[in-house]
Amino acid sequence: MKKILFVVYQPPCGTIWVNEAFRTAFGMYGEDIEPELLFLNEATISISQETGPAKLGMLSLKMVQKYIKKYETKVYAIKEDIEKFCINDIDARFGAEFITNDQVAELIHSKDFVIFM
Amino acid sequence: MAIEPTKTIDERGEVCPVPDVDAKRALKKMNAGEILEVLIDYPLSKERIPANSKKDGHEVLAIEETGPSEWRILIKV
Amino acid sequence: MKFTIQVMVPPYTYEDMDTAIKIIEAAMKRGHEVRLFLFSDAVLAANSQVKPIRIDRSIPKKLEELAEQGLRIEVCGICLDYRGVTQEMLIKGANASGLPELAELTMTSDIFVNLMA
Amino acid sequence: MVILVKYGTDHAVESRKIAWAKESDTIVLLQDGVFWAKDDRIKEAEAKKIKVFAIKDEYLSRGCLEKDAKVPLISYDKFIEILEKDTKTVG
Repeated sequence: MKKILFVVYQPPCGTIWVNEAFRTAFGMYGEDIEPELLFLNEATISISQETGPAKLGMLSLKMVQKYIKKYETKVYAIKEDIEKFCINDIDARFGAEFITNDQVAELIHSKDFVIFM
Repeated sequence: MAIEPTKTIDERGEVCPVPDVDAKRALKKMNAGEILEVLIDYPLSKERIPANSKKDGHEVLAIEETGPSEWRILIKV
Repeated sequence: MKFTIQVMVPPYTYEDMDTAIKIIEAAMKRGHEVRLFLFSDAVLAANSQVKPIRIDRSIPKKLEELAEQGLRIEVCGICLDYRGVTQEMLIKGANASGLPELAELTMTSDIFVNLMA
Repeated sequence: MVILVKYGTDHAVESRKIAWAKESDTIVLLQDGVFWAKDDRIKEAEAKKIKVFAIKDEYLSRGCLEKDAKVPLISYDKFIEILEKDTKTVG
């Protein structure tokens, strides 16, 4: 079993990386790999209910939520980043666990490969 | 002779990597001799699901075009 | 050992493909089995139609040479579709595949070098 | 773990990656990441017993002088050697 953490840091509006990080993570379920995903910096706004790339005519973010549930993908967000971007309306469908910035070091070091996207 | 699948997964509307991952996961849970039917409309999966199934030691019984850009793949575990 | 290198940003615009080539060459020289996964805009590096000016390096040609020396090149198929690159346009030695193949490469890699987007 | 840093000293993600590094980790600076090799903040990583290296060609190509480097400058060959010894990566 390999443990992989995908870290996505760019916003879901205007860049493809949030969608692509999830898609890459889901692909890992065909193998004996445990993928997890961490929202960092601007990517954290993904978990706000109001955030909607579809409002700009871009690919919706909501499509990944179906698979998070289906594959039971673990998602993390950092408390300090949630506060920084003033996110008050958390979309529970991401099932995100909130960790502090200090806890990220431990999370990273528990993995075989950490992939920033 | 019509082949009777043991299990069917309908992956129409799904794109990479979902049809491939679901087919692989379904095959893992099945017993030897059982047949999986996979319905897809994502063209690249039409090539990849049979190729990867063979690699995993399964037998690809059929790849049928069931409609415009729609396929049915039958795999024997 | 088995190495996999993942690149996500476009060749020529950024340095990642050049970095990847240097890592590939150094790893192959040390006797390692090396695989390259081209994701997102990086798929353009495997387009045989790319025509740099004469004084510049040809990244697709270089990849073709490395493939002849044993480099395995997998290219994200959906990413090719999004950029109008057909399978026929790919350089020799590059395969249009996708995230299930990336998962296989990840699973079978001793070392995964990701060049973050 | 081997942590790759490819963006410069103002990049928000790279400074966090460096801060999350732990004792016995190795940081390899490449591309614009080589600017960290001249930055005093990289000394904090070394104080935490983190090994830091910069790719020599990329450092010199950006007009940086060898005498200003606060960390050892290495070749790609040496970089592969580092990966052979510590196969867990952050990139």
